[in-house]
Amino acid sequence: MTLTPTLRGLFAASVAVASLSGAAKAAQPCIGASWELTGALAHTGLQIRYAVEVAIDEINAAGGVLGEQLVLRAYDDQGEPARAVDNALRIGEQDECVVMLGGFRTPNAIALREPLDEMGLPWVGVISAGTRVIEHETGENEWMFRVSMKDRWVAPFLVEQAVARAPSGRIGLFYEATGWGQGAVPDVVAAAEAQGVELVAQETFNIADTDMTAQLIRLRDAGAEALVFYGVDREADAILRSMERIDYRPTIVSAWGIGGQLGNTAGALSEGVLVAGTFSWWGELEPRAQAVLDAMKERFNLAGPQDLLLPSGTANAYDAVHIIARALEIAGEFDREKLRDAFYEVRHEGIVAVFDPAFERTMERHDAITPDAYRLFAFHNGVMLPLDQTPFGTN
Amino acid sequence: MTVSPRLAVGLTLGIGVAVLAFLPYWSDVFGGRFPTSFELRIVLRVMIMAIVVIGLNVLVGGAGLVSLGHAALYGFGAHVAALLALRAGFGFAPSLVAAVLGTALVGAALAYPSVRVRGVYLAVITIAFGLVFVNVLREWVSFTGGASGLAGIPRGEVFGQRLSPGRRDGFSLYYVVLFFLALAFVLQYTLMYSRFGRAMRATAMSENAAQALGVSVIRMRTLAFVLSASFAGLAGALFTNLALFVNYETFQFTQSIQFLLMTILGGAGTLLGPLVGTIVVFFATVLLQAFEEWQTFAFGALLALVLFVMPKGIVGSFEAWLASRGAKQRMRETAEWPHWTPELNAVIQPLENPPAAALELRGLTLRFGGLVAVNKVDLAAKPGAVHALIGPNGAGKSSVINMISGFYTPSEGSIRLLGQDVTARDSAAMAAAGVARTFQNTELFGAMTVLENVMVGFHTRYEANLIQTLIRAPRARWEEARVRREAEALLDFVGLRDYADERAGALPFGHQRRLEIARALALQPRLLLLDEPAAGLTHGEIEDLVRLIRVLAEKGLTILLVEHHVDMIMAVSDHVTVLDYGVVIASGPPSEIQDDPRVIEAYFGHAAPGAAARKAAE
Amino acid sequence: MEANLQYVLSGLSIGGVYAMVALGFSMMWSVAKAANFTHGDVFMLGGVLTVSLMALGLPIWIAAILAILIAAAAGALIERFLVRPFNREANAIGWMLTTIAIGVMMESFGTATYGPLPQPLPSPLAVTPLRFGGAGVFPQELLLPVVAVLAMLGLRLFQTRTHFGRAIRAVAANRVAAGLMGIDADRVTMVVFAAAGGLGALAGFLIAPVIQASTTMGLVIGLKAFMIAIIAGITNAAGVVTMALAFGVVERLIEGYLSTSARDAFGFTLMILVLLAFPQGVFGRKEVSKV
Amino acid sequence: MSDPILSVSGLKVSYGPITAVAGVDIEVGRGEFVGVIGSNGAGKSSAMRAISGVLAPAGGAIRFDGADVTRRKSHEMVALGLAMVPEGRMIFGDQTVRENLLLGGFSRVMRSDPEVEDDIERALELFPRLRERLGQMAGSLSGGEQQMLAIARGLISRPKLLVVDELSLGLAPKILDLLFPILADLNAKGLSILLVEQMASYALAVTQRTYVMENGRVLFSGPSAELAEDDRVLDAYLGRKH
Repeated sequence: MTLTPTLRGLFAASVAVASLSGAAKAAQPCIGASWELTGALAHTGLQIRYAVEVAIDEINAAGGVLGEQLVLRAYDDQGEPARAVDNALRIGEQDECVVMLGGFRTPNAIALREPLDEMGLPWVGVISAGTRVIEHETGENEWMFRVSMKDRWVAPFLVEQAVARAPSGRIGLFYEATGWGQGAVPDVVAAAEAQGVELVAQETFNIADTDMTAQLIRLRDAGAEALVFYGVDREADAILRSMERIDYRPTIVSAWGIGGQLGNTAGALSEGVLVAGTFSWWGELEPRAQAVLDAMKERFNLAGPQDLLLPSGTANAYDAVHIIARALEIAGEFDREKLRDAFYEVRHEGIVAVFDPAFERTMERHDAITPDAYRLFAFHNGVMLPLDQTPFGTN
Repeated sequence: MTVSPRLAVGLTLGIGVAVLAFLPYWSDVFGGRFPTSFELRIVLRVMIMAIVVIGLNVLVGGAGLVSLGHAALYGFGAHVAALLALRAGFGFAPSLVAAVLGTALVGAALAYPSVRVRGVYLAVITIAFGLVFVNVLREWVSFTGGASGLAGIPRGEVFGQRLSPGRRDGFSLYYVVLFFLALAFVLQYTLMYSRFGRAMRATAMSENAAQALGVSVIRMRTLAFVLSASFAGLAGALFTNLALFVNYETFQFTQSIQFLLMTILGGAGTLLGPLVGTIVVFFATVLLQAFEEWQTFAFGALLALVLFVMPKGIVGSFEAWLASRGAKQRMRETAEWPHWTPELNAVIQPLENPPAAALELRGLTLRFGGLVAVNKVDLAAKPGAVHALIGPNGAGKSSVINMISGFYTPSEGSIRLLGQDVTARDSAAMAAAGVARTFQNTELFGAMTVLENVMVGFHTRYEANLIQTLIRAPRARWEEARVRREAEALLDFVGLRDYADERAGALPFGHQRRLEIARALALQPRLLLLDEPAAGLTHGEIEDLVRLIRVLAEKGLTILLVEHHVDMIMAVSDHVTVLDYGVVIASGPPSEIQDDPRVIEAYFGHAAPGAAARKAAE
Repeated sequence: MEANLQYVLSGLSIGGVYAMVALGFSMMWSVAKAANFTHGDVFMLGGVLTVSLMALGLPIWIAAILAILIAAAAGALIERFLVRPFNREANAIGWMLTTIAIGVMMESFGTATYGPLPQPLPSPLAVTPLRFGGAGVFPQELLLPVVAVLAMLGLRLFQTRTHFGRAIRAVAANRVAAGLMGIDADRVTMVVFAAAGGLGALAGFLIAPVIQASTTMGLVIGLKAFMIAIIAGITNAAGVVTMALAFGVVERLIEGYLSTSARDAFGFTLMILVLLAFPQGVFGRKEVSKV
Repeated sequence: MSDPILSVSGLKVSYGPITAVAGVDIEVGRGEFVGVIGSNGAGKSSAMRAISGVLAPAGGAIRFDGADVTRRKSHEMVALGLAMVPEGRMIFGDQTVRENLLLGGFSRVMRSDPEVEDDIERALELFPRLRERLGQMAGSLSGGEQQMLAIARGLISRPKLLVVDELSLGLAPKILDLLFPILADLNAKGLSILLVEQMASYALAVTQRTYVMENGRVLFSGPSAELAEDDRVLDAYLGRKH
């Protein structure tokens, strides 16, 4: 074929030119973000932004980082991985931000692996808890960090808490059919096995389903007394109503997907639902956290904790921005590679946990929050409180 | 003025490929940072989507079928490529080919429903298909990774180069995608402006007329679905190589809507529409990010606005505007007709050994439920004769024509054509056997040109296959040129040569009738059925029509004529059969029929007025 | 046994929602031969507007009635400005996309103002469930299939017993002939769209206490209801309601015996197969093609 | 005619590029019975559809009962007093005979006009066969009965002018012998009628004046009695040169 040499030449040329223009440039003092601002999960992006902006305001008010004011460049990915990648490139190549924050969905984070590697752009997740976001099958993760929970660590925690509340020790798994829910299954199964616990049934539900009675009947018939739950407020509400229909009341021990909205919609039915997380804005707060809450209320016209539907996510995001700022100071310039290396040096006392250091060089410890900072929260009188402020036990 | 499609495609291709090929090197020439990997990725994404939309345009704009599940076909290709690369270690080229072929097969399966249902029913089936596909992807975790998707897909290689999308490692993927986009664009042109594309568009505009010209509607729909799916599969495989991660979320219902929107917004059925539509819609979604939580609203508003203002799409409206200007600029000349030219000897050839009867009906009967529309009709038409079939409204004339042309299946009786039994064949088979027809309410392919209309009539006489046609092999070119010559000769014959590139739907009515006859003649028929050809014509036009029919009969063509204009029947026919209430009430030469009291009664009512009664008595 | 009873109860409940929305599609299709894809969003208005109006301090009944009236007005406006101008043309894709576009606008307007999260709509009938052995259902849920069947019967009575109802049937059968009777077919069509909108909003209002009122609640239900109407034979109201209730139960049975998460895959495949077996819908009448 | 009930001048009707009616003048006097005859495709029905508001004319003017009604819709024309018995009858097959009759007086019934029942009674007297079928679905009627119903239905709106389009379509002569005299009778009682008919002999026998149409134009017109003796009519039908 006569075309072949021509194409070969063209390719070779393109590679040559590309390597010429590949020289590193200083990044801008901006924090990029790709999360959902429209659609059914729009509140996830919008609410995390509250915490991020408040943190950035604090830092800028104190003189910024390395004498520069930080700016936020947030884009909507509509929950679609390909758009998240579009946004990452926009942040990395057009805006030339020094770092990027992640959003709600695990698949969107997984889709970013390659592009982040190619751009050499540090990424910090603040919600999506999928294990594979940080622990890549390749065994290598240079650029992705997280200040949130990790499903592989959450699972043993949830199983342990559920078993403690099931007199017979028989527990069930009930999860949403999404990347997050499905991704958690192996972790939960492994955790149950490790703890010698019988997982009597596994059931799934679809996003936006409104009637889970059939699954609950099967869980009941299997004898599950406590349920490890992966899902979010809307479906949890449907499940509580379905439980009410058939008068079946196992204890629900949920991963962090449930936020404050459940108390609003399910009312009394939410009483006693347990949720794992890193933080709650309800109840008595330490002074620094109270100040953050006040700042968010002030700036975004919030009524109070009831408007913060992702309590852990917002708190994580707040800490993440501060960790980034510290790391930049350590790096000494707006350089992505130096920022990444500085992440391993950062020590910071956040509102969620004490990060000492924030990250370590093992892939496993690209997660800043370790299981000892995981907490259980419980719904009581329609609000989600730290467990020890409720009648449902202590952490 | 009108731009020829060939020129438009050539220009777009030349300029487009040059600009896009140069784009990555923009900053090397002009300095600055443009384009960053972000901008290049956006261009890549637009190019990939444009390939899907070109495919969808073949389906929607070509075959007139709506698919609201195209994202699933795109996703199918993406997943085939991803799974083969990830699990079977396939390289770029083999996984791409497998994705195209696999998706084409799915397309063939999807075509099946279109045979039975269409319109909104077909749309529902394609919606359901898309939803099932997404559901399966999400739930078959062990195979597709579920919502976590397939990650870590290895980069493919072409000519030993890793396919890279951006600055860091070169632009090889960019050029590969550009190549395939250009290919898809060219194939769209060679398809749409080939006999297959014409036949496809013909089935969309009038199933009946297409069938009557021997074009199998089922085959054309299947072809359209298969090709459309192939494009989607190709784009899917390219997307996989760009994203290196696939999960179902990219291929959901909203994406199908967006593809359809791109198609309609650009202008369904136009060559440039898919490109324009994809660019506009995609950039709109990027630019509308400025509206933050209002962006979806802004998108909907933009969409509604464009659909209101430009229902034909951007390119379609522009073309219509160009055409409207063109119409004012040039007056076309209607030539005298019929105009016999020597070229026509190749098209209309006399029979060598004509049998005694060209058409023979025996006891032909048609029942609809309890109603007998045609009752034991016998009729024999001699070769080269003009045989008229007349009768009052509702007498069953059209039913007879519809049975002979295969649109209705006779309840009883037989139809013999040139001595061969052809009873109960379908319309395309009747066309193949040599029966051509026109329709009472002219069924032209309105959005096609006059010349294209006639060329559809030649569909069954081509020999070049699909591949030869798409790559414009010499044989296909030669054949196309021959058909064009013969079609032009036919237009000459009916005096419409000067209108060849005019839209058929824009012709004055009389010209539409002539065109329909020319198109029917393109089949090289042995029997021509004319269903009320004079309805709506002026006196002068009817006289011309009479001459045309006589010329055709002299050339040995048998003609069965259904007509109300009795003066015309008397002038043109050799034999007249009169139907009333589905029964033959008289049959004979026109002069006899004219004074037959039964005929007068059938037309006038039994209380014949004085004049008629007197005539009858004479 | 308990589980089977539960499947039927739950199925009838969701089937009732499908039925009311599908009935609206059927009504609109009958008079205008048009599929109005904003209908799912009009359904959403019933729930979301009631909650919003209650937040302004209106009592629930006033809020619900206002929401239904607003939805009816929306239905009428959609007919006047989206369906009527496009219906004159053969280009069916155009208005299909236009109604989809307006649907997108309605939903995103709601999401931007009302918020993306579901809000509760309290109802005394959604507090204490009725229990049948181990199965159970809220009275509110049983209301849905009952109202759907009543709506269908009411519609039939209205169409056979009242003069205006007969005019609706006349318009559905033959617009030209209806015009020659002195019936303003456009106005009748508009009234039917308004009624369908009101009915959809009523369904949204009735189901909201069970599923919470959210701006995204209309998308899937609207799409499914439309598909159900099509496979039932969209002009046959009784057939549409029957199919909707049956489909609701079938969905639950699929969840019970085959797979919860692959419910839609099975359900939609079933729809495709049914439509292939009955191209005009199960209860639909065959249209005779003309040459 | 000093004050015609209907006066059509220069009427044009086209379907896209196809011209069906190319400039037609027709007049119907008050109380007059006028026929329009011509072979199929002559444009008669298209003209009637324009007059009754089913189609918008492409040109020309229509005056009815002293007012310009050129672009009025069909339901407005009914309100003004023009009723049409359409070609092909167009009865509502899935409604009963009685319901069809009520629909004929749609706006009167909506106003609860008490005299509607009387009018229905009168229509049933005119067509006793309909009385026997009153509760039956109209779709189950024979062709002739359907045509009776279509006429009866047209009368319920109390029209000033009744337009009848192709009365004879698909009907046996026996039925026509029954129907035409009824029209004549209605006219005798004062109703203006415009009858479009292919079966010229019937039309010429009952009407007072007739227009002969061909190719979208009026060829000639005159008193029906004269035209009945005029060879040109039959020639126009049978294609004999004159």
